[in-house]
Amino acid sequence: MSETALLQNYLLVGSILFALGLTGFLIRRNLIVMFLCAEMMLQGVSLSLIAWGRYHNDWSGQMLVIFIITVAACEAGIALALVLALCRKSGSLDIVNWQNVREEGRMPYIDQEVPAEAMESEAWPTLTPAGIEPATDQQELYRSNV
Amino acid sequence: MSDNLIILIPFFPLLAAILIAILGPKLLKENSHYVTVLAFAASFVCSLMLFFSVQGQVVEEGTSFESVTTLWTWAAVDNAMIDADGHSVPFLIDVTLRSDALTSIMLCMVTFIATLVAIFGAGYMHGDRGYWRFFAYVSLFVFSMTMLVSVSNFLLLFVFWEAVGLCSYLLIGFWYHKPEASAAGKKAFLVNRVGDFGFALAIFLIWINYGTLNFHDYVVDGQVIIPGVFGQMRLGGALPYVQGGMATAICLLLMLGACGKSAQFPLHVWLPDAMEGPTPVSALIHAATMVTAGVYMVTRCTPLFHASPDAQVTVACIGGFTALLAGLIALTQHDLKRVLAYSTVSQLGYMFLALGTGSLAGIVAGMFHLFTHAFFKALLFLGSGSVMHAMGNVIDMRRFGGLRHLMPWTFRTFLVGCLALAGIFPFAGFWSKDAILASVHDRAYPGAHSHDSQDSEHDADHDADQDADDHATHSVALLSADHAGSNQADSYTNIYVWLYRSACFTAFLTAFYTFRAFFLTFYGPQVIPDESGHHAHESPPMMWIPLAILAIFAFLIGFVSELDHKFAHLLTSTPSLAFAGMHDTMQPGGFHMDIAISSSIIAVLGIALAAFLYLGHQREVEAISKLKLVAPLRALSLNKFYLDEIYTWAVVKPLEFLGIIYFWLDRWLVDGLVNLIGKVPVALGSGFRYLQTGLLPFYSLSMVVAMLILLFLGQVLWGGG
Amino acid sequence: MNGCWLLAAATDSSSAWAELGSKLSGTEGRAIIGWALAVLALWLIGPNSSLSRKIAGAVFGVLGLGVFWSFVPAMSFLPAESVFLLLAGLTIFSAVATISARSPVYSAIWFACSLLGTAGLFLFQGAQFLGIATIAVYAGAIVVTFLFVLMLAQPEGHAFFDRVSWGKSPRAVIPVVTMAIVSLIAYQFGKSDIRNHVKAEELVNQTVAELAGPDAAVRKVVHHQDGDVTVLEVDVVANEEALSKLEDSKSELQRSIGERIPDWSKCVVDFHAGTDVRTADHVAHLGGQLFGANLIGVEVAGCLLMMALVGALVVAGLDEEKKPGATAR
Amino acid sequence: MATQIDTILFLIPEILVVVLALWVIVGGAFAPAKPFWAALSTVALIVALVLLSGQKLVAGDNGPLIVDSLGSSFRWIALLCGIALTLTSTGSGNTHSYPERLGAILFLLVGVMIVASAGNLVMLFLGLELISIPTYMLLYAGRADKASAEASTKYFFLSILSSAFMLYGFSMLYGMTGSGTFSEMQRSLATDPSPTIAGLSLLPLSFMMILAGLAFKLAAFPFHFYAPDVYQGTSSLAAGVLAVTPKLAAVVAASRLIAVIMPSQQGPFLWQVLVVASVASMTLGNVAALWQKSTRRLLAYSSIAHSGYLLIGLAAAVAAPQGSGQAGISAAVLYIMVYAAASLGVFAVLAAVLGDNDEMDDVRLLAGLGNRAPGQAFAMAVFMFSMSGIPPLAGFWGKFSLFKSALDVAFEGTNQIWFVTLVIIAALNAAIAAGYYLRVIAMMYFQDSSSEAKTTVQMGPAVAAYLCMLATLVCAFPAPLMQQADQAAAGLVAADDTGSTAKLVQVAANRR
Repeated sequence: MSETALLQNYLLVGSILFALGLTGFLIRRNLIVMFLCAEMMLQGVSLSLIAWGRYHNDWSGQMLVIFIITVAACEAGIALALVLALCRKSGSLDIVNWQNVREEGRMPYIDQEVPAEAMESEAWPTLTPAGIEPATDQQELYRSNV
Repeated sequence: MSDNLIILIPFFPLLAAILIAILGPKLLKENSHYVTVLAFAASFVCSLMLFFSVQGQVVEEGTSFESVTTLWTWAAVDNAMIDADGHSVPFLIDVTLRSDALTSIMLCMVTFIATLVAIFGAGYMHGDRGYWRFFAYVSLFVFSMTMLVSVSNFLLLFVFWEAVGLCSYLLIGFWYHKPEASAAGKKAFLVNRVGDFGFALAIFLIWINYGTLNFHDYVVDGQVIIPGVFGQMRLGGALPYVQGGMATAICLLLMLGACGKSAQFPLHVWLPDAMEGPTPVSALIHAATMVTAGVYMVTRCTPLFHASPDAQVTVACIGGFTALLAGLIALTQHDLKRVLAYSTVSQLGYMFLALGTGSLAGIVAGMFHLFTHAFFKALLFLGSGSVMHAMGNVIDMRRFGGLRHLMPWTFRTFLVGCLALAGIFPFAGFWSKDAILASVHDRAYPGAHSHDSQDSEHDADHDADQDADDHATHSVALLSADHAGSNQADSYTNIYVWLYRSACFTAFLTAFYTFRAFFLTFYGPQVIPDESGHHAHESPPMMWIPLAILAIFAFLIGFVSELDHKFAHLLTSTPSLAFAGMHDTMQPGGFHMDIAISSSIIAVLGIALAAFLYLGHQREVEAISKLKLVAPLRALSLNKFYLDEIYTWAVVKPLEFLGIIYFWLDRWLVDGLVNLIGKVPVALGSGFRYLQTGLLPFYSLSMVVAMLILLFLGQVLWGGG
Repeated sequence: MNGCWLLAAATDSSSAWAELGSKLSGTEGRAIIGWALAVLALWLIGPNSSLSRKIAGAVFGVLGLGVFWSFVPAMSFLPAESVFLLLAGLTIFSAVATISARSPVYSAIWFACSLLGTAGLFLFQGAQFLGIATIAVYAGAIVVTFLFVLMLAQPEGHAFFDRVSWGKSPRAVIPVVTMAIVSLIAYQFGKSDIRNHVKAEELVNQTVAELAGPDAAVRKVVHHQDGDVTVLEVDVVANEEALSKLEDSKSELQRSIGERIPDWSKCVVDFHAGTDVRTADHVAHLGGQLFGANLIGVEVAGCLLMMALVGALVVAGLDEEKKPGATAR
Repeated sequence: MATQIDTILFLIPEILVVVLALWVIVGGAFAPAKPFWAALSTVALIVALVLLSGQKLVAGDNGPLIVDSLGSSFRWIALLCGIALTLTSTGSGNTHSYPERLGAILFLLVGVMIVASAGNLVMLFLGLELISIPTYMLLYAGRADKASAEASTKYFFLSILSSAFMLYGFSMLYGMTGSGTFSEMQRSLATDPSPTIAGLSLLPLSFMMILAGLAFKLAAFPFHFYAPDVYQGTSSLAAGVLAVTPKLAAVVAASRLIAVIMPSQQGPFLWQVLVVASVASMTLGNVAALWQKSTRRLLAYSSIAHSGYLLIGLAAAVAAPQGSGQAGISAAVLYIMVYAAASLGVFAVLAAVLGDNDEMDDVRLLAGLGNRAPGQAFAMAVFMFSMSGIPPLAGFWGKFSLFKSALDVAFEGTNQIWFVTLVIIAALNAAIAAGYYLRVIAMMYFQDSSSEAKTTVQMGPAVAAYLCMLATLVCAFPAPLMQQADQAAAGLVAADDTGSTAKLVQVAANRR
């Protein structure tokens, strides 16, 4: 199989992965999804590096990918802690919550219209109740999901 | 010996500044002035010794003399630039001081005035909260100024140029609790920065074109390694000066720097505001130190300007226009210090006009005026300070008057200063102003003087004898230069004719406004403002004795210097003035009897008009105009009134009107432009601020978009890659 | 320019259409079409789109991918090609699903799928260790941890901000920007000498396969122009015998290349003996590289992990200690 | 090929600092006494400096490291900055998690030192990450309130985005050259005009992407957006860290990657982009700073402007003909030294004066500082004057040599209009910058503070500020510094025929 053809195919996949990750990073608002999209960009980079390494018959590409994975793990650790801290402070994972430090006099971005929840018409099976209905434990209902 | 002297002169003020800064707040306090005065006096003595040593050397060695003292290497890079021949030129900045005629004259003047101002200041500032701070600043200021005139490198010149600006900022804003004072300090600093920007660019252009920033040749083992900008190799004609557009660009940028520091149109706006500082500071800034820096720099760079007639005529025009403008504005001012401030601007314009003639006579005249002006302007400012001191810091001329009996010493010395400024024979101002007018006249009517004036013919012969050998050696260069220059020069002659006329008119204005201020202050009924309390009195001897000394000098210095053209001969021994291309414009100090007489008449006319309008009559005008409304009787008064009115409407009002127009032009157009320059960045900033939304995805999108746009520009538009 | 073109279209529509066709099938045209299709697809496949829009988006996406793939040569060996296409398709589909899934939990799971695809692609390239490491580290550790955090932070599973972007314009602008990068890179592959190169490489491959059979494999082909002569340097992993056989058939190969590729009518082929990283002891070599030449890098990575650990502890732990009363929710 | 004992010996200062960092982090858990750990770190950093100065720079096979005077200069600067930062750290931010923060600073210094001597892409990448990861934590930990959480978030996400870009650029550069080692990359690009796959010209894209990563570290246009928000939201110490250390790394990495490896093939594209970025950065930074009321935000904009200045040097180095690009790099090195001293000093003064009240950073809080804390106010004034480039202070020399290098390029060839415009705009910018620097000085000296209460000056940051002031004042005599920068750059760019002029300067030195 032609090495050049292989290389070009891989580079194309890599660039698409990189661009999709970038798209997600820019479009999405969920902190965790943004981070995953950044990781996807790194995957695109890794694919091109591997392809080039194979093409050049050289180890540096793979070395760099190994270290990219390591660094990604480090960043994931920090991101995890940071996301938790942010979530505790603002109550949600929305990045738009974090625009308080900005140029004086500049209006913040506020969602003009919040889309309605797309309700799926869910048809749950109904069963005829048998026996005595158990007493609901109020404490259980309102307990934290954590 | 001159090596040590040139180091000692700036050293004393620096030492004083450091001593006062360290010991001032705790130890010296009210005695700080001793240190400063002693240091300045020592500096002055050294300057005098240097002066005589230079003079001796000049006599001994012939026409051109310089001596360069190197202290240490400040900045050095091995391979700073590759020149046209492929040799790499090292970048080397030594801290070097030079002693030549120009420097020694400037040093004497600066240190002398500074000494007297310091003595005066000790009396004036007595009891001020920041007494020691004042003297520390003044010492630093004088140190910077002495260094400015004695360094031998453009970069160092720039450094002390900035240092002088900084000190002036500190001194003008000395009473920083007054909002006007701190605003004025800021204004001075910022306007100066605009000029400095030009100067900095000029320095870079010089570096690019000449490969060095040194004035002198860099010599190792008797061999010239890096020829300096004003070194013997270039002055002697062995290496060319850059000509054409580049020369003009350098000179105009230098001129921008000089405009900032020497308060020339359109950067003169800071100087009148700088009156907010203590009066001794005004005297120091206006007479001896800061404003003279621009004139000094242009004089020092004469060879550069010589290479560009366009730049010279620009200098002359700026100078002439500033002189006229400031003179007209000064007519209508009520504030005594402001009148003097505008007169300083006007006189500086005169100096630039002279420098702009491009002839040796003109340059000598300009420097000569700088020299004499320092004495009488210091005198006038200190005099006004003395008045201010007595009047409880009131300086508005409408609120006091008739002080001649109250303050006899101030009155007498002030009169001397006024006469000198107006240019009355034989006061100092007369000689220098006449020299300027003569040089402009020569430039405007080339060849006229040899027919008109026997006297000047005689002088020219006299000079020719002394410089016979020079003429012989350079006669060929002289002829060719003359020939080449004549075509160029002719096209500008008309401009110089108009400049000459405007200069004559300015002379009239000078005499008029000077004496208007004088009469308003010292004549008429005695009026004393409330602020002075009941003890308005003559200033203490510590203040009037410097005035008296300055008055003596203002009276004598012009005459003494002009005697036998001593000043001119000494000054022309400065290397940058005594070079081959300059000798075609020799014959310095041509004394023109006709011009002298006509200018004297003009000055006397101005004084007479001022006397006529302001010596007593003025109040009558008001009184009569009031009477006319109430009871239109008293024919005698009425007649007088008509006469006055005619004079008023025919002469004073148009002039006042013109003055007002110029004042408003100044206030709105020029200040407005300057403010506009200040506002553009601010407006731009608000645009950029708009992008800082605080929204992270927006930031990242902007980053990516901008990156791709840059890539696109680079790939498609600039066709790179 | 455009106006002229429109005028021509009005007067002589058939030739104008032909011109348009040739323009669009040219390299620039295809790059732009692919770009536009991809942008359209991403615009349609938003988290909040209806099913019909998503399907339309998927169609456009496939068309766009097809256009992009027209820039790169198809690979010759069919089964391998299909495996590659399968893995690439899985990766790209999962990636699109990641950025367009409405629920972040689904996003994370799709991301894990995309990682599986990537790992497969790594394996396909012969990078076994990295394939496994990707699955172990990413899919096994990172994604699972994030799923855990997601459950912790957003237990209800969906929130309005997962369905909208920050305003209307970004959804239209961002795909334009990002797909430009893909289009730019794909466009680079459309250059004539790369096409020629690939053609020549196929010929070389064929020749080697015919002559030496399974004994030899072409490692790498590089070409450069020497005046008007094209020099092809071929690295072959082969024994002495096969190499000499190849040397003998060189002139015929050169002739056939010259015939097939008009630009390269003068052509010189040089065979060199090459090596291959994809040996049996691949992982051993990798380890040797990692702990030999890159030992310092490993140490630095150790520091990095240490710092990340401490940093995560500090960032996560600070708040609670500062305000002991506050609970997690 | 395997790592040799020489390489380990070469890394002794780094190893010392890493050990120190671990000690601080682990030991700090048991005895969290600020002064002790700060003193220990300072002493250890000085020891590392001594060790570093004892090293002989022997070129040779040093594995993934480059041993040259550029690297060693930056290691010096990193350690010196480390001393200032360590001292500053005692005053800024709350006492909580102090040992961890100190350890983070030390790790970050190691990162800078690794970048300074990195010889391949792997080391460069790891070094840059070793700077970033402690920074994420430092940005958050000093204050741990909403603002600092926001600052940390912004920096974190934009930083991973930019490092993804940089890595993509690395991958393309690697592909184009076929090697991950700088020296071989340079050789490959210089000798082979059509590298590997003919005509696949990914180099411009690669350059832009690498620039994205490095310019983000520099906070240069168009990657500057985070800077104002992040500086404002974090503590003085973290802002000081952010203002200096990533820039140091970016300058040295850019000198190695962009100025040396890239320029041979790329025509005018590279330096044109750099010139545009430079002009935009300094103009934007300066004009936006005129509006600011928050001190740290103002300083952020000022740091953007300074990045613009640094880019002048890089642009000049790239645009200069082959082998003569050292003037630009030397100027950039000089500038970053001078900038680091002033910038660290400013933040040290802020830390000394404000203490752990990091959320208060209105410029008006500095009013009357001239009376309340005269020493600190004077130091601040010196830094402000230096940054605005008033001669003869250090900042002036930095600007001077940058302008000189740009003008040299301008008058050497066909690029005249670009570089002359660049210098004019830069000079105008210096005038604009004076406006806001002067405002701070005026605020300190010419305005009375609202409260007459005497400010308590924090000991550690105050000492740091004085040290930085000393450095700034000493740099007013820049000859040795210039020589050092020149030497550093000369090691990087192979300059031809330097003998004659070196001799000349030698003669001149001997004469005195």
